[in-house]
Amino acid sequence: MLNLVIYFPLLAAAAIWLGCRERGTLARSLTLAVICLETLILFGLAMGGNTLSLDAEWIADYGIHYHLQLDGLGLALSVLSGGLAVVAMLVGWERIDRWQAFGPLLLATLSGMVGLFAAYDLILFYVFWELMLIPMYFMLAMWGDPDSRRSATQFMLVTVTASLLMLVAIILLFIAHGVQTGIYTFDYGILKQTPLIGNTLLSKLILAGLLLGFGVKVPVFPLHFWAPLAYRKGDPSVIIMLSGAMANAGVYGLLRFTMPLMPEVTAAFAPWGMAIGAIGTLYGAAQAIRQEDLRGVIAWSSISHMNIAILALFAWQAQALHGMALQLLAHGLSVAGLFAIAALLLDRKRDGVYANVGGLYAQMPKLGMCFLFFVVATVGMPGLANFAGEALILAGAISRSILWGSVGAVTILLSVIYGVKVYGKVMLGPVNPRVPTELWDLNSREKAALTVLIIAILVIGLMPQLMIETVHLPTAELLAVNIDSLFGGVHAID
Amino acid sequence: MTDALVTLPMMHHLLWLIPCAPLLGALLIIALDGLPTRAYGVIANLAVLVSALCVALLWLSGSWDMPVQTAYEWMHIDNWLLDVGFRVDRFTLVMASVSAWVGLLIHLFSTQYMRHDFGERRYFAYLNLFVGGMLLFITADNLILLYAGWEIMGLCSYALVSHYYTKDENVYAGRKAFVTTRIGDTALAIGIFLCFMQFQSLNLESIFQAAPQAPTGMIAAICILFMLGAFAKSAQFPLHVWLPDAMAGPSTVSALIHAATMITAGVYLIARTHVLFDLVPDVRWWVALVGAFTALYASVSAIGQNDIKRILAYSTISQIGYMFAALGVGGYSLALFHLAVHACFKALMFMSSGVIIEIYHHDHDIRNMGGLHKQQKFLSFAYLAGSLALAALPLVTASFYSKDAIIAATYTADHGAFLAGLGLLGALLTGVYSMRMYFMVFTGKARSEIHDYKMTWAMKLPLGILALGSLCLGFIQLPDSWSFGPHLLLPWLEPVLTSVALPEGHAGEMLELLGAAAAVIGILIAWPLTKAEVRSGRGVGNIGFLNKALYIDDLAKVLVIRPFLALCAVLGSVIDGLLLNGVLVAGVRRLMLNAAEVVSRGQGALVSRYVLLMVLGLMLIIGYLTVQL
Amino acid sequence: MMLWHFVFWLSCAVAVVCSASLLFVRKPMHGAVYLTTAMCALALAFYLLGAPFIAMMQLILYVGAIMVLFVFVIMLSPLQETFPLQLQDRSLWPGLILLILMLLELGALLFGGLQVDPTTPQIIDSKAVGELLFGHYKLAVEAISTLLLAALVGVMYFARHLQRHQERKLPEQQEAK
Amino acid sequence: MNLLAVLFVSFLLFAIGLAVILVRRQLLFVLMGIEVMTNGAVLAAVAAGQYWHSADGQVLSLFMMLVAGSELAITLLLAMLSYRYLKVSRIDQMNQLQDKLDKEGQLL
Repeated sequence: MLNLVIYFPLLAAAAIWLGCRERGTLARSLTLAVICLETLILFGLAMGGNTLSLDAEWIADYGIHYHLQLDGLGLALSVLSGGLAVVAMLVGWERIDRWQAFGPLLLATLSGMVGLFAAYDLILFYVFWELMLIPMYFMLAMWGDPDSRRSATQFMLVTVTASLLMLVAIILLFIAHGVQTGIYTFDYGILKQTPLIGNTLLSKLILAGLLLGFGVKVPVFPLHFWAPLAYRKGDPSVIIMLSGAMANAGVYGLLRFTMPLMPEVTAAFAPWGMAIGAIGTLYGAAQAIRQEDLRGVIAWSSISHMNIAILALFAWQAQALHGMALQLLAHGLSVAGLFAIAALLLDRKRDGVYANVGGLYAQMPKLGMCFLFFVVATVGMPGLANFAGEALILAGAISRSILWGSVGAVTILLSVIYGVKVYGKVMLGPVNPRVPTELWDLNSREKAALTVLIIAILVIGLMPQLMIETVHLPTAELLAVNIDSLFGGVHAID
Repeated sequence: MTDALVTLPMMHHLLWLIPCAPLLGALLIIALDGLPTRAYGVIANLAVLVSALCVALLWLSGSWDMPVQTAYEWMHIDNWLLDVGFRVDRFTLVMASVSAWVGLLIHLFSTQYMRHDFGERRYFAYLNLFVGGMLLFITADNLILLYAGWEIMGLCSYALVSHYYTKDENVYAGRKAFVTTRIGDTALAIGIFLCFMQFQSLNLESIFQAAPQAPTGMIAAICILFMLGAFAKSAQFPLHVWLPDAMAGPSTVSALIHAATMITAGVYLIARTHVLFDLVPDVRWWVALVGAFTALYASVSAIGQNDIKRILAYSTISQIGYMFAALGVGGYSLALFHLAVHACFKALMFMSSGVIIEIYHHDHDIRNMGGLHKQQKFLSFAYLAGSLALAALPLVTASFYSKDAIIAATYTADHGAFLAGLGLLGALLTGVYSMRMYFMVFTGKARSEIHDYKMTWAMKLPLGILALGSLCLGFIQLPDSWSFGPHLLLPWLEPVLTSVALPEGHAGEMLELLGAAAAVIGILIAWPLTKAEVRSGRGVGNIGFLNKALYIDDLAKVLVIRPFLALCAVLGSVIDGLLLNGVLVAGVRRLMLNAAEVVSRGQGALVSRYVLLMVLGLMLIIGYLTVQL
Repeated sequence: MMLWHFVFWLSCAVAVVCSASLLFVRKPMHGAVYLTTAMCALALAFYLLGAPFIAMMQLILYVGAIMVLFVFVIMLSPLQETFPLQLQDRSLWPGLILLILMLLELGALLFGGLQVDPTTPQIIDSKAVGELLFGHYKLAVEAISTLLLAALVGVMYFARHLQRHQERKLPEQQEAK
Repeated sequence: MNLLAVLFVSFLLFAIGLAVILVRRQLLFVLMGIEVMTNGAVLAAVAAGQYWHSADGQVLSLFMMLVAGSELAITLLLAMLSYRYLKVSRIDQMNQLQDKLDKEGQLL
């Protein structure tokens, strides 16, 4: 079953690529069918609530296992990825050309993501990580604004560099663990049993490598420089996947591979990590306020929200970690909603630059309401998904460090500034004379895409307990790494 | 008191309907597409009616001692035990009644007032959501749910203030309202998280029980944060700047914001968490100071306004200031009393002002009005009732009983004379501006064309009820020092909200007299003032200092907003522009290019050079072998 | 034995001298002739070393196939220019100097410290070679044969290119006329 | 037989071939130089094989010849094509694949 959910999209991608050379519409329908099926299967598994696992020797000489384990957290994130892929397809239905190429790439990325969330071996994780990234480059470069090539190349260079650093860190970890215990293995299950002891230079290097490798993807505050450009220039459908689903992989990696594998050094870093998360959150929000176009605002808001997750991660505390899981889902949904709005505006030949929009609500009230809904979700309105995540994160973070938790909480204020500003500039105000008068409101396909997101956001927001229970087991397992004893340093810097 | 007129044990299970009926109403209005426009108004009215009836049932059944209902578990992680739960006590019940019933009247009024207006469906959805948010806020039994209601109100204020969204300034006003109150929300949120950190619980009851054992510093921090939250929501100095601008929305929205919901939420918040505030009287004193100062400041500003709605806005700020003054000296029930009274006359005045503005063809300037009394008798009397209540005319209006008690109560606090002085001065000015407004609008000759406006029963009924309330609500609680008359409210609230000791004997009588005198003098000043203004065409409204409300708003723009935006810009250009993209990205790029150039020149596609290098390599290898062997 | 030494070293000398003359000849055709001579001389040397099979192969493959190819190409190539040696080209010197240095090192390496017993050459006939070839090295033989096949395909591909080029050229020339 | 002397001859051949490549930069001469080098290597292989009384040397040299043959078949044809298409006969003129960067770092 596990192999099926991982490789089904990949095989389908190959089949579609080979089978639909010239038939774009067929490829589009098939891709949608495959993604829907995959998402439904994943959703069914998630509802089942069991942890799937599979363990086999792979490359015995180096202790590399073919070890897969998909638990509640991984399943939730996988379902999110699948759902976002559906939304990305629906909002790009007419705009994206050459589906015979786009569909397989999307499927391959999806396959990589599901595999990554399931991988229980570091090398396997790395393989899926790359499988996820490389199709993304092509999607970024070949679709999107005319000048998206450059940003895509930058994305590729940065992420590849980062993932190489990550690979080096993984190998160093392998060696360090081997030296410490005598067991040379990449298997996460085994590594987890005997975490790396001590705050040595080597473990610091490993942590740095992992932080850089995963942090770029998140993107963590000073490593975010590639993101605004890529988010702004790429096709919104692609960006839905990139920002909504793929960014989660970075946080997921940090969650899995830092604290549990080397608690001491990570705990020593944790105050700094919280500081980075809090400052990054504010910085992202402050930059979002400055932007002059819709996609720029969304990009920065996404950066801001992902940094809250980093704040939670390094707080390493029950509420914060559960909140982080919720936040990943909520951020994925809400940012996907915003980018979907951007995509729909792009379908109507509006690029979202403030000078070219304004007063669109008069023509498109339904789109406006959906837009407002996503903005409101993004700013953390109680009852919607993001609030559940943010409240838990901030409560947890404040319990751990009053200073950084409070600094992070200022995002409550800043997010609303950019949120209502962008909504007002795009949708409200006097009708911009440059806006053509024959814009159509949502059609049924667009409604379907947005409704999926809205319902998901509402359900998670009103009944977060469902999600909390789904992710509770893995989170509790992670929290078994008790760092309270290691956490002396945090209060010291308050 | 506990004898129930109607026994309804089911009431405990219907608590959820109080906030949820309007919320569901809003949802229905959004979800149901294609109904005739009137139907949305009906749905909205019915939804609020349901919760108003629920509140009434609570009264009738006499179940005001802590019915608690837990709907479902919202989030539960370790000790973060968060239910969607509702709780009602005596104090909550009063507040919920005000919100629900005044809200209902405003809804009823809106069905006529907003007829053929623009975006009716949207308007009613938000209106319902607004009332729902407020009731959620009131009935919540834990801090997060309370915060949820609080935030929903913020959103609705944004949406409703910028209801006429085609004008940039309206959109800006909505944004300003949302953002400014959000400053307070942030403080409140941090306060809530601190509460959680300290008490490991979010439930109000358990927090109140554990509070006395908590360290004072922490309680003080939490109280300060809550206080900031309340100040922003209730538009207290200096976070009041959003309220005058928020007049951009329809008048009924202003009525709702000022009377029944959002503005009063701050007062309710502090009263609700009074257990914490009682522990730190020093912090609480600051509440009183800010309240009293705001009361005076806003009255001064109100005098200088010409826009009828802005006058009302400043009057609200001022009246809420009195409530905060009461809260700050521990007179929670007094604040609640004044809140209820204020809700009546303020809703009345705002709704009437909406009609007035329609009549004068959307001109807000009172200098262009006048002479309306002859055309609209009913409106004139209703408005007069409201104005007199605002001015607190002794004996006959309700706010005489509520406001003067507050002024008297402030006298007992530290530096009480100063606080009471601020309050008395404010009361004097209140009389001036409130009656100036009435005289300018209704008396004299018409200074511009008066349109016909026919008020139907759906408009007259709410106005009538509210006018009656403005005049008579005070009779349920005559001053303590009076041996006769009913004393219903404060003793009844005593179990929940401790009342404050009023000054005894001489000082008390003095204050009472002074308060009454201030109101009367204010009203008396207003008449000649208005006469002079009408005659000369120039009056207090032309004093720029007053008209701009002491330039606080512009000051905020210069001191806060611009520096903040500049900071954002500087941070962005330094960190992203210079460091990351300038140094890092461009630097790496430069490095790579240079390296590529060097390497590229090195290879140059010259076969002979490759051979040369090969020979060199061979030579080195052989040389190595030679040395080794 | 004396005769063996004489003939062997003579053939070696011929090979070296003929190869060295490649450095100086002007016409490619002359170079090809010198190279053929050198290869024949080497074939003789192989024979004398006791490897008759390789000696024959040297004749068949090198002289019979490769050199014929060379000659074909020289004859087919359109430009019949001569290429004099240009020693005055400065860029040649570093290479030559390095080469001489390398030779010196080689000399030092070979005659410096190595002690190798002289042996008399024994004949290892084609049978032994064949057994080894199709026994131990059979995989390598397969690889080589694949390589040859690839070369064959490659050559055919390029040759078609050549043909098409000529065909394209012909009409142009006719038009020019 | 003195192995070292034979090896020296083979090295000499190799060096001469290298010298030809270095000095004569015409394609045909370069190819001839390569052949000389290969021959030197073949000689070394045969001599070493004979010294150890093993047929491996001969097998190796046979392989070398075959490889040299196939290599030459292709390169000669390429040489001919380069005469025809590029009109060059000197290897240092054959630098069409050289990297040329403009100021912005893009390949021209």
